[in-house]
Amino acid sequence: MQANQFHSLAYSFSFYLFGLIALASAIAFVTRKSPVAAAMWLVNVMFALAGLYLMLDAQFMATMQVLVYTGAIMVVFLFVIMLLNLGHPSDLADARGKWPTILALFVGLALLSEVMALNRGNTIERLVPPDLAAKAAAAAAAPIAGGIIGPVAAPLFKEYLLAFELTSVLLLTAIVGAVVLGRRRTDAR
Amino acid sequence: MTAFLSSINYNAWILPALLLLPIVGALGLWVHALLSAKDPADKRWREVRVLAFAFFVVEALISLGLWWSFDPAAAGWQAAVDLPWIPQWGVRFSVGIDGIALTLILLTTLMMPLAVLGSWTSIRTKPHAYYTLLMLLTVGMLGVFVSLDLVLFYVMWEIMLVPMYLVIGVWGGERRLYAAIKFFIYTMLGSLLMLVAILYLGSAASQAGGVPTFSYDYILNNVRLDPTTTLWLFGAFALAFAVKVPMFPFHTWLPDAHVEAPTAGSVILASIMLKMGTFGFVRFALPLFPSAAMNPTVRSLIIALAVIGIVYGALVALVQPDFKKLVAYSSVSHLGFVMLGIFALTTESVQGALMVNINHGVSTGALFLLVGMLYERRHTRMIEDYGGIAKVVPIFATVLTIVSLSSIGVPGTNGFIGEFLVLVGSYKTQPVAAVISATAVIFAAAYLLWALQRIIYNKLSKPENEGIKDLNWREIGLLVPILAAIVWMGVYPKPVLEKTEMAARRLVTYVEATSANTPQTASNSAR
Amino acid sequence: MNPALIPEGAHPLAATVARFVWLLPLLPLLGFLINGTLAMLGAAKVGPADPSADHGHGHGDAHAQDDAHGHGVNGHGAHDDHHPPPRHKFAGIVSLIGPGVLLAAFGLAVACFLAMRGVEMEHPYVVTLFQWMPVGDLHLDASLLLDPLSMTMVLVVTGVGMLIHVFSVGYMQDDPGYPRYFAYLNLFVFFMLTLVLGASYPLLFVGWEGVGLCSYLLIGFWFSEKANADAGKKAFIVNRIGDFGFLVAMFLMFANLGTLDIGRVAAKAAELPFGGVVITAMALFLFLGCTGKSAQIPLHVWLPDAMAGPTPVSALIHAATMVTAGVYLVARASGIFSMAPVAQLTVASVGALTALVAATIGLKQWDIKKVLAYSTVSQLGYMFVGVGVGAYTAGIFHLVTHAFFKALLFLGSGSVIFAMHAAYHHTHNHDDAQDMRNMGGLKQYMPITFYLMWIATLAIAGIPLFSGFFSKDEILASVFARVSHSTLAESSLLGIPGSTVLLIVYGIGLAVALLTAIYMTRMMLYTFHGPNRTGEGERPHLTEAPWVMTGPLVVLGVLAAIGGWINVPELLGAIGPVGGLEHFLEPVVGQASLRTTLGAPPHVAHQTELLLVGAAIAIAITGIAIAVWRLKPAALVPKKEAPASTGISRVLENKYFVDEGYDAAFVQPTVSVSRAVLWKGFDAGIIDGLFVNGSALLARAFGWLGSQLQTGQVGTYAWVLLIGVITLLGAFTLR
Amino acid sequence: MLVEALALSAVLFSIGVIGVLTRRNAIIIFMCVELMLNAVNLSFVALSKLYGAAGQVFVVFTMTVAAAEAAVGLAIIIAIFRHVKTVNLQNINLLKG
Repeated sequence: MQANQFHSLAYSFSFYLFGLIALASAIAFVTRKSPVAAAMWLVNVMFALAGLYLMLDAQFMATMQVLVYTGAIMVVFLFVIMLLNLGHPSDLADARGKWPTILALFVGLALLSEVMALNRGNTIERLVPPDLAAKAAAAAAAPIAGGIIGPVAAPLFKEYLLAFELTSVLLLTAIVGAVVLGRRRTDAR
Repeated sequence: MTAFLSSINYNAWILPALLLLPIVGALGLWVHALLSAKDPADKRWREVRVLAFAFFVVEALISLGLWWSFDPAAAGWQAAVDLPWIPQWGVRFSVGIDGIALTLILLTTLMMPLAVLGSWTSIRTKPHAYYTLLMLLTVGMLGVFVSLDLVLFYVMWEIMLVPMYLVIGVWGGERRLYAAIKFFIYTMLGSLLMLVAILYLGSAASQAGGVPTFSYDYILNNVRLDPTTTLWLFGAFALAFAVKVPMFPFHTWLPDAHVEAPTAGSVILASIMLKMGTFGFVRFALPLFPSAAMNPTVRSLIIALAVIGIVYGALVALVQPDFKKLVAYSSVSHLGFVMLGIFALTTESVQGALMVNINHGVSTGALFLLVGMLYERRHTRMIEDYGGIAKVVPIFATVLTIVSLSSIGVPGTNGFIGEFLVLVGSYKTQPVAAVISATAVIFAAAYLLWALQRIIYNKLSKPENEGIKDLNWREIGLLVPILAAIVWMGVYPKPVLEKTEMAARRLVTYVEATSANTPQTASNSAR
Repeated sequence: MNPALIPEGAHPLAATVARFVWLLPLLPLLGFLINGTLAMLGAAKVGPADPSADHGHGHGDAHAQDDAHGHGVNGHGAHDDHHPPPRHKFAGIVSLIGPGVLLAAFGLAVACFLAMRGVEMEHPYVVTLFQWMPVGDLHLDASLLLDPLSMTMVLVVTGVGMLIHVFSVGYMQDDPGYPRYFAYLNLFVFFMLTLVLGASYPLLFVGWEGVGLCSYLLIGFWFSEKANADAGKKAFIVNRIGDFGFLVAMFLMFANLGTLDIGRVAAKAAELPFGGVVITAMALFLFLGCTGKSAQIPLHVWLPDAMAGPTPVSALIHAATMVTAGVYLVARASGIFSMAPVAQLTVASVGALTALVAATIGLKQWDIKKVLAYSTVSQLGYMFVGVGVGAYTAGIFHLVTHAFFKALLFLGSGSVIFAMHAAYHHTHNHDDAQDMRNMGGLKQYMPITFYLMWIATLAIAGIPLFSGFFSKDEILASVFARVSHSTLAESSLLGIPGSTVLLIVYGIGLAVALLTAIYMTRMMLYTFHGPNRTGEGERPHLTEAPWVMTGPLVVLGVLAAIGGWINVPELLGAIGPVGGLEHFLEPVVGQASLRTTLGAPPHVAHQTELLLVGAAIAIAITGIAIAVWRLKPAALVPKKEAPASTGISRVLENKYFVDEGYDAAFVQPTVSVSRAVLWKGFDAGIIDGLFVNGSALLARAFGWLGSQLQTGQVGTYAWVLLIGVITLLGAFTLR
Repeated sequence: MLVEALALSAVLFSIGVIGVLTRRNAIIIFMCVELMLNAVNLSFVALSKLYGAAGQVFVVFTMTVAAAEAAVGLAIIIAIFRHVKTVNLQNINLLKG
């Protein structure tokens, strides 16, 4: 990446900082036994990611990340954990044995190395054609026309309108489904 | 008649109307089902059968006009209609008929009312569903005969399958589920390969012309393929059709399906659905891939299978204890004649094959109707449970004798004309096959007459057979047209023959010419 | 010779009554339709609207019709009621229509014949009714061909047929299936006329199979007896084996000659290489058809069984007309046969062999109809010898005279059986009314029948001046004449020179003449002479049949006596016009005959001929003498007291065990192989079991294996999924 | 920074995978899935700097789907919990046919 002209040291520092927070919180998240603790660590990951989004010029996404993920989804998770009263010790001892964990680590590492390998080498070259990189750099340097929302909103309501509308149907279905599933049946069983 | 038909512009709407009408009829039955939901069950099935019968009579009557509006001397498709359907893929609602399709369409529309009459009193459960399925089946069957677009053809081909599956599976005999699933999977297996071949042809056609198309005519005239591909595509089509025919050794679904199906199902299966296979060979497999079909190895293989089917079907029929199964195996034998006639590829043999097609539809359909009538009275299909019943049911015995004779191919009945033409024509190109097949005249007489003797002749030894009632007026009425057809086509087959002559002759000359040249060429002279 | 060259309207017959020739088959067809309708109306009880309902009732109805068909005069049925049942309600109109249409047809035939006498019949008269099968190169018309040969056959069929119809009015009077019987009989005449008048081989084949069908229906007329139904079926199937040959012959014609028209085939056949493979195969396959229809070895087995039908049927179909169709066919296809001497020798040899075998069997039969049946087979063999050696006129001549005397014999035996049956009926005796051991001394009870049957016997034995003498002698003379100087003598059969074959055939012919005289005399002696073995109670009831039955017998008796006059040999030129039939048939078969005899009429020295005739007469008289001398009717005992025969008699009585042999060699193996190997083994076992259900089983097995992977543990699924992802990604990475 | 963002995304994703594989608590596994979704979102956002805002549009969709999934999934978990009184997946094998 030769885009160092707009990368101040502070920028880089913040970037790595958020990255490290995300990483550390994620590791903490998977290792916590208590669901509540895990959830809190996950919230932390999401906040860090929101910061990264901000730094990647996706301000709208950063907002959404905080609002939707941390604000809505994770709250739901916490509600459910509380609702089911999952603080019980028998539920806490939920990790698998030693060998499965080691194996899982290997699998994760293998996956990681494979993804990295795919990102490296000629794969990334193919992914990022040179002129596109230059164009992107220029675009990034120029002030964004139409504010922050415009570039996201335009394709969303033009090109992807149908998909967007379909997601609304999906949400409706999910709402109905959640209500039906969550309802305590009085008639049957 | 012709003037009247042209004054109402008959040819322009008849084919879509024939396809649409059963759908309307099905909707009508649905409405009736809703309206009569509160009625007692007894009243409902009595009403709905009348409605269905009236509907099929109307369908038959309007289709009859084709007989006069069809011009046997004209070369192209007749009564053709061509509408866009799925423009993105170049699929069109393209229909039209030639002489071969004409005879089969009329066979279909005329057999359907008789099939309904045949199940007049036996279908009492879920009558609306039953008759609706028969109507949808009619759409599929007619659709297959009229389609000039490969995708449309395939859709119709599959539409046909589902109602028959349900008819067997719901209203069938004891082992109906086994038979229905066997029938479905067997036929499906073949037709899926055909779908692949159709898609391949479509893409080849798109490449050749630049626009996506599945048009039969276009593919016939413009698609050139290398010999290996042709062989594979022919194989895919041929398998689908061979299962449907059914050719030996793909025939084992047939006895089960026939035996378990209700009477109307058996009649439709035998009269019409088996003809789809042979029709497919004549319309698609041969003209589209002449070089593959006339490849000496392929051709001898198919002829060998046809001949084996003829003799084998007859021999196996000989020892069946179940009369319905006997008739089913006799179908294998008869359809072998059709295949022999088609692949012997002389004008006489192809004409004969088309004739056998129709004859088998009439005679075997009638045999199944008669078995159904007997079954309704005694609730057994086993030959050994009968004997000597000619005494108590003389009308039935007379009709059964006449129909059996037609099936045997006794001169003066329709059966003779077809078999004779097939054999005489086949001998010119396939002498050995023709001579071996001719032995079937002996076996056919043996199995049918033996069965006939054990059913209607001999001593009336079983007391439970003494109370069998003879045919009633409805049954006599439904058999009379069949008997008339048997005699008419046996004595004066010319009207039928002349309808199919042009198509048969073109097929022969076209396939001969194209297979004699390099495999890739397809002359424009066809159609 | 080529009929196609003469347009229909230009033929001299077109202006005569012969243009109504299409009425000939139409009249019996009309009779069939009317009688058939009456039969249905009489027998039918239309069922209730809902056939499945109300099952199990109606036993009373069933019994009302119980004896509807089982009742006959053949003596096998059990009859409990003393009084004859009331006649069929349509009996009157049926008795009018059944023989009536035949009478009309006969009248028309006679008119046609007279018209034909008046014109030159160089070309056959072909009447095209409509296009039948216009397909490709095959231009088949429904057209009738009237020439002297078919005229002769038409006269025989309608004439003898009419007499037998009249006889049937009496014979079948009490049968509940009376209209059905006449319907079948009319239908038979229709098909027989189609056979003889058909102008193309396929149309001839229509008649050919049609008469077979009627034969099937009439043999099984009393179908409630399994034996009768069996016999009918056997006749049809054996005939179909022959028909297979006929079909193949037609394939050969169409493939090699391009036509199936009788006249064109004859013309084109002459262009094929003489004695070549094609023409020989054609002739041999045609002859296979003939062996089926005319009951020649090896397909002779059905005819004796066919005696299960009513006796007039045996007379009409199984003696006078249908079984002679093979002879007619050979004569009709003389253009083909004369081109293939090997086939001709085969025809003659098979004919001779059949004649001999049947005659020997006839020596030991006890059933009066069986004797006549084997006699028929034997005489048919004679006819084939005639047409086989190219003496078509001789063959046809014997066909005509045989029709007279054999119809007479059968009707006579029918009259005997009728009387026997009536007698047994009165006394409730269930003995066999057809067994000669139960007869004896009937001449005093039925003198008319007795005298007439002796006339026929003398005719068939070949006693001079009776009809059989002329025809039989002509056949033997023709064989002898062709031993030298003919195409037959020059060719060979299975390595044996043709002249030797012909000499053997001639020898067999003489032997058969001797045997014929013996067994016919035996039949007459046992039936009419000696003491009566019927039984005390029955004897008073034995009477001559009514006039409606004896009338036709008398007419046939006259014909059997003087029928030979239609073709008197030169030798006896003094007693009538020489070679009448010969001249009449000359346009049809003359050319073919001459081809066999190398262009010159056969010639035998006068001296030799006299010698041959003398020998034949001597043999006939010897035969009768031997029979009278050796057989002792008085020593016979009734059937139920007769001991089982042994040795050669047993073999002959059981017809050389041919039926049993065929059953063991063909029928049983076919059925058991079809059942055990083809159906149970191959169809249900291999195709359906192994392939169809086997593949279904395989799919199910895989499905079961797959289902074992489903532990229900989501964690396991996640593991499997991820390992899959890693593998896939690895494949991408390591590529 | 693109490469670093992508790398982080990969690492987070792998951590999510390890979580799914090692944990048995249905809710935590669910949360691991959410983590994986977030990792993917990060890739989308990072790459949207190169390819334009379409990537962010996809993130919107992902979030929507994640929300829907959370709603339905948690509802299912509650429903199951009512039956078997546990969220430990080892004790749940309703999927076994």
